[in-house]
Amino acid sequence: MHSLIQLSIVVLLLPLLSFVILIFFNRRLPRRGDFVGVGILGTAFAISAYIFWTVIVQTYDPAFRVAWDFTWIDLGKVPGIGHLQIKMGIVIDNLTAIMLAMVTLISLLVHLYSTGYMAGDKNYGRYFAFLGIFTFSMLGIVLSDNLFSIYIFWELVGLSSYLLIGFFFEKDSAADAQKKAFLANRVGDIGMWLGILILYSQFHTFSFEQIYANLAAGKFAMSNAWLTAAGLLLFMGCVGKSAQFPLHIWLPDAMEGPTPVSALIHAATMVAAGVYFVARIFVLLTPDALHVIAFIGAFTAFMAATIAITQNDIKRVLAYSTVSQLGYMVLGLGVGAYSAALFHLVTHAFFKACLFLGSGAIIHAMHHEQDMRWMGGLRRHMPWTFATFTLATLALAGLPLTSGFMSKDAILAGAIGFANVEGGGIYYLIPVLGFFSAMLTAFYMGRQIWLVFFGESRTHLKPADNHHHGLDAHSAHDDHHDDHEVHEVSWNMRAPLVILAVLSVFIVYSPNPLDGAEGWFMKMIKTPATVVGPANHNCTALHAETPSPLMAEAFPAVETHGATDAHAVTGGEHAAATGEHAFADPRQAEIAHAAHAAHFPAIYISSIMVVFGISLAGIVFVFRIIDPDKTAEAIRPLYLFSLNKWYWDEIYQSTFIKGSVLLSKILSWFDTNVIDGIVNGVAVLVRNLAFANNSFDKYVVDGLVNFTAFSVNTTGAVLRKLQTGKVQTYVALLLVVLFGYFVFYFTRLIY
Amino acid sequence: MQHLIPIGLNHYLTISAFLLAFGLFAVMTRKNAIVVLMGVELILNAANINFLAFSKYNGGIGGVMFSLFVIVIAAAEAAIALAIVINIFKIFKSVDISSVDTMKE
Amino acid sequence: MLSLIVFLPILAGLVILAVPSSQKQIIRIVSLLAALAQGVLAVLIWRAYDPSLPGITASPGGSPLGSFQFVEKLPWISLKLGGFGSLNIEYFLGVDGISVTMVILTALISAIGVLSSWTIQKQVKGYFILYNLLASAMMGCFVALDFFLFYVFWELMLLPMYFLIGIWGGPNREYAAIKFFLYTLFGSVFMLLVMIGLYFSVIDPVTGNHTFSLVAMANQANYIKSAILGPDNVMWRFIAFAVLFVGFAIKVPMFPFHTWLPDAHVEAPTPISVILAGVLLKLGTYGMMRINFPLFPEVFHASMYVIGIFGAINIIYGAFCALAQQDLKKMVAYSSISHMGYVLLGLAAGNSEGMVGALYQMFNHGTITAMLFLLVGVIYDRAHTRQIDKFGGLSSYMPVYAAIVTVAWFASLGLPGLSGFISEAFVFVGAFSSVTTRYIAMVSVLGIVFGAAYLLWSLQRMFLGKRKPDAAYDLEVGADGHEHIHFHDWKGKIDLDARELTMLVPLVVITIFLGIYPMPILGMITTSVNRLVEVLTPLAIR
Amino acid sequence: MSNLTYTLIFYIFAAITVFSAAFVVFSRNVIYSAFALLFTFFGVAALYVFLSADFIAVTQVVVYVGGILVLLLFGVMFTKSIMNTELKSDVLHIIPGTLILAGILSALLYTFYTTHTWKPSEIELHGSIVERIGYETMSHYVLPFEMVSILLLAALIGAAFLARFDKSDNKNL
Repeated sequence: MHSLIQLSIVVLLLPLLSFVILIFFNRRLPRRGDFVGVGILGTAFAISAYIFWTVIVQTYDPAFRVAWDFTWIDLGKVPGIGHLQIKMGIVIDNLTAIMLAMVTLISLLVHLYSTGYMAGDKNYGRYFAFLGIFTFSMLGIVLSDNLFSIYIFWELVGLSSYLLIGFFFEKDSAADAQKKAFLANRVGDIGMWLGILILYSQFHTFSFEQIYANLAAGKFAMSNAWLTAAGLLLFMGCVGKSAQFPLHIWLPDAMEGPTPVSALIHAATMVAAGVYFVARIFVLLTPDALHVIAFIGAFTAFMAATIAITQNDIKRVLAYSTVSQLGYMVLGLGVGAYSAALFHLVTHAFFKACLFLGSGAIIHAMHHEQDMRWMGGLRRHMPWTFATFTLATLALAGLPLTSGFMSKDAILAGAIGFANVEGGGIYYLIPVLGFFSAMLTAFYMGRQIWLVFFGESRTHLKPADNHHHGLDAHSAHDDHHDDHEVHEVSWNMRAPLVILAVLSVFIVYSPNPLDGAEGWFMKMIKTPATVVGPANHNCTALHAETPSPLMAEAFPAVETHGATDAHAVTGGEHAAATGEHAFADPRQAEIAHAAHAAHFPAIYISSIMVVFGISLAGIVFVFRIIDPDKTAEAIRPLYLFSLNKWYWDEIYQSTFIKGSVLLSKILSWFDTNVIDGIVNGVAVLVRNLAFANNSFDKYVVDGLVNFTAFSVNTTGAVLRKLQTGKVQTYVALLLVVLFGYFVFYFTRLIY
Repeated sequence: MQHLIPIGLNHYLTISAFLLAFGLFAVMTRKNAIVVLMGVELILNAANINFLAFSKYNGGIGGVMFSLFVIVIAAAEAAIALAIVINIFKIFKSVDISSVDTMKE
Repeated sequence: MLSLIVFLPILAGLVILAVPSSQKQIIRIVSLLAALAQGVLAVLIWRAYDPSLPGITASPGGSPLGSFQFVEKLPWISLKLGGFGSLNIEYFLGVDGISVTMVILTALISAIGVLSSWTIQKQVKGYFILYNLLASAMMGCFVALDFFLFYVFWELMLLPMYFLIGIWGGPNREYAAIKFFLYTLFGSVFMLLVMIGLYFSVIDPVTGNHTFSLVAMANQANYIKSAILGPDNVMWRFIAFAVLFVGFAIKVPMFPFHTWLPDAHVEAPTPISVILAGVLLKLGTYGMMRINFPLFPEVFHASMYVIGIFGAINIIYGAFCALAQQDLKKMVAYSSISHMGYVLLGLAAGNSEGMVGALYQMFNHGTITAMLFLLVGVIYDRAHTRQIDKFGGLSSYMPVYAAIVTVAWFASLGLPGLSGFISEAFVFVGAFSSVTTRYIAMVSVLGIVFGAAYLLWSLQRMFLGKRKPDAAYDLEVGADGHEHIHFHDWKGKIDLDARELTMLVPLVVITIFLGIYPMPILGMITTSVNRLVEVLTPLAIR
Repeated sequence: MSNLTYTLIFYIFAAITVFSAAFVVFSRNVIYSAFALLFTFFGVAALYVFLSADFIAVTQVVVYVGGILVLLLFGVMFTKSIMNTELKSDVLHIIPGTLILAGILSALLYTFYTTHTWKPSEIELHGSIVERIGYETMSHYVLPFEMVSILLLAALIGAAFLARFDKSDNKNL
């Protein structure tokens, strides 16, 4: 076993250990055991950092990959298949190493932050336990080398999300939100599960490596539509977990959880798992599937951004912004900007975590006030928070010199390239929606900054009846609640903000603030060669309509590669290690070229859009040149449409949820009345038959019986005389019979 | 007369038939329970004679053994029967079994 | 060994017979000891079981007993029936991978059932005698390899169950008991007919006589070609399969023969519900795997699609019905129906993955549903109601109970890391891999969502939020300033007491352990299931 | 012993047996019946000797004469006072009884004398068989033997129990 594997197993199991210790012993430990959680995560992060250092910094090889597996379930010699084993395993490549470090770092920071934010909660210890199981599951997703274990950890992540969203379970809204989140995720999961089943039914393995090897070798026996379906169904898992349209509805509601949880789970890691998963299965996505993915991503990005501009709850704005940014990543993957999407995943994780933790600090300082309309002027009271929040906001909006700029720009460039390659038309909708969303992002983030930190405090404007206090920690504080006592938060909440803000600066990722491709990240994460499409001769038909001169060159080379070498997947990466892009799939190569060409246009357009967005927000909300309320009134239908989140919740409520409940009632009625009715009806029928039978019995059969009884009675009256009760009479009778027998016997003997 | 001279199986059987018939008659007709018991003993003796006779003329020992057991069981039967008779006497103040007819109704 | 494990409870029942009925504690302890001894024997069997032997039927050229283990075979009844020839019934016990898991499950659930019966106060002696009789009969069913013997045990099970529901049940117990009785009797009458038909169609290769041995019956070479259920008689074989299937399906219970189950569960006392859901339902699917399918493989192969559809209906229909229930126990009962649908679906797949999943699901459903019913019993003991609406916010007041409920509920909805997931996953893997049931599997997957829906909804209504105004309990502020819960006329501990924990914790541990590392059970069953799949696959395809 | 003497002695004993048995049955006096029974038993015992079953004969004398008869006499004396004139035993069904007696006797005798299919074996029992009885009892017949002994024991205890002289009964007397 490679030493990195050993280390990664330790990293994986450490949070589980934290969970086990805290769930059972938190009440017996001092400080309810929060130091256990923080300490264990610190250790895990240290080890992850070492892994990161070894893999990324020391090895610096895009094709780096170590793997290890063990037999988990042995099904023996299965008829028709042969020896069937289900293996679990760990794979470490560059992406894993980066994700590992990112997840443990954010988790560590959130643990640390929570020691301040959650202090005094009655279930304080359990909170850290839940964070532990979440981190464990998330690391499991990151490290898995097969679909089955990813699915397992996927659901476990859903569970921990369920537990953490409903952490304040006494609030009905929290209980509703946790259920909604779990169910929405489940809907996504069944799609993912079906996708897994399609692949398994063909290859009888769950392992990525073997599935890809088999696909590359053209062993997929079903039609290509099934392969596209498999890709899309697997993508459904991502739709659920990464809150893509149409399953995005759970994420904003999930803000009912404690704010650090929102930072960890619903901004940085869990929702990114969907994107991570799509990246893992990227190579088996057919072009058709990728198109669908790209459109869903673009639509999600746009829709969420439009909703975010009208929300008043500070966390909800961030939640919709998360949905929107996740849409970007999915869009990126869909258009083939693989490394850009993952780059955005990482950068977004840091600055969005920073934003959420910052908003947590604000909420904490404002005594659980979440409505931005009643905030304002906080920059003077909370300078650290203000600084870090602003930096992260700029990164999210995508201003140059930030990490977000580089990653978003790379995605948009990819989108333009993609549209160019696909031949325009409707495909230009994708980059257009992307740029428009970028502008909206800048606008609503600008609005948030202006509303929260600038101007004067508007606490007093809040209508008295609108007071709503969460069941968050410190409800005792509300008694001596003073509006002017807004303080900067303590060090253990401030430190994470600073660290995350620093990680939002361009220099961490790339020396060139305008081009992420020059940084270590983009160099280490290369688009893997697809195993479907032209590389797979079964699938050539798919690409008959998009012939390319490059295809002819690439095709034979890869075919031999794929057929003989199980590592066909990494074939392209080996080539890439030499310094040049060498895409196995010509289409990918084309898009990469086009994206490269579109790099500078993208920069210009997006910068303009962002600056325009932020300025517009300033014009509207600070200088009030345009009155926001009047504008809203002027476009009221649109405003309401956005404020009510495009009415998705209502639509789902009235169709799926009401429909299900109604159907359940109908079926239950059917069960008790029809099916049981039939059963009881049969019983009644049988009973009536029995009654009919009974009357027959009474008059016909009973008549006979009575007659018999009568004759027996008469005979009995005669015979009764013989019943003297004297033994000897009986003996005499017995002997008479014996004698009779003798006589009978002898007469027979004689004649 | 040639029937009578060499003593054969039939002689014994005849005797046993007489004993059986007398025994049955006693059982059937006598009112005194003790005499009824005597009749039973006669029947048992008749059976024993048959056992031994067949045993002798068949060369087997089974009949002998069986008669031995019959004697033992007869002894047991006599003891129990007499005990019952004494009980009947206690209850009905009589050993007249024709008065013991509570089974009638 | 097997005789001992089968008849131990009856022995305990005899001992109880001699104990005066006032000595309730002794009666309970005797039962518990018997159950524990049974458990020890089950563990011994588990340890001594050789997982490399397949069982199911005699392999060509192998021992006529097949590779069954712990075999006990004695002539039992041999009747000369004049013109009908002779009736040879054997006392034939043995286990293979399919039954050994069920033996372990039965021993486990029996022991837990005894513990759960501790609260029974009415006619304790009679109760435990019947209970032990039931335990013996269940165990006997799983180890019997002679069809007649199986049938005897099967019928023997019916009677104590009838009385246990009919005497110790809830307000509507007579109706439920009679319904249960008639339904299952209806099934078993047909089984009897088929059994006799099979008897006259099968020849024991060793003795040349007709035989009831399931090992001989599972080998198609032993059939008389022209007999009533011989291979030539296609139509009768089809009818026999269908009739037998209905007989077992009633026990499963399969839609539309399921309506006895909710009634029986709602009326039955907690331990009987546990036994009913934990073991009895498994007998239906066990019977299919042991008798119905291997005896008529070609008919099975032709009807896989239909069985799969019924499985899917069970899954989804059960889930929807569960969603609509107000009575918690009824909801769990319908969830049982839904989960047994997975077993049917897995069996219908007809491949190793599906069958392994089905068998493993049988085991897991046994442990998980037992847990669910125990938990329902816990709250019913305290609050004397099971209406979901009468609770709310229990998490705050009964944290340990809530924690175990959460584990059980999530196990039931198939959360990875808990045993139910692996079996459901395998069922789907198998069903999807089989071309016949592929589309059925795609529809059935919806059951995962609806399963989660009704479980989470009930969890939310009972445990989350705050106390409802019309809840079945009151809140009191205790000496320590915290709010405490108070049930009317409940003197015991509010949260789980030691006895309840003793019942639940082993099940929780088993559920978690088997969810993480399923091989202790799967290792035993795979060889047998692979053999079964071989037997079931028609020669043409094989 | 000559053949004739042998025959004569047999007939004497046969006569004693049959006539005393008849006396047992037909006598009205119970005491007489009892004493006649004594002779019957002796006669039967003698016949046993003729049948080479000397051991059985001795047993017959010991058990019947020494045991059962004494018991019967006890019974007579318990239930009737000796001096009582009611020692006479009444009869019942005398006519059907006589008819049946005659019928059965004639039927049996008819059977014996008309049946020619008796097949006496070549081997007859000769001499003393005490030793064989001993062997057989302890080998072949050990189980019946034991069972009979248990039965006897049980019967004796039972008889003693049944006939015990209760104080309550005493008062009633």
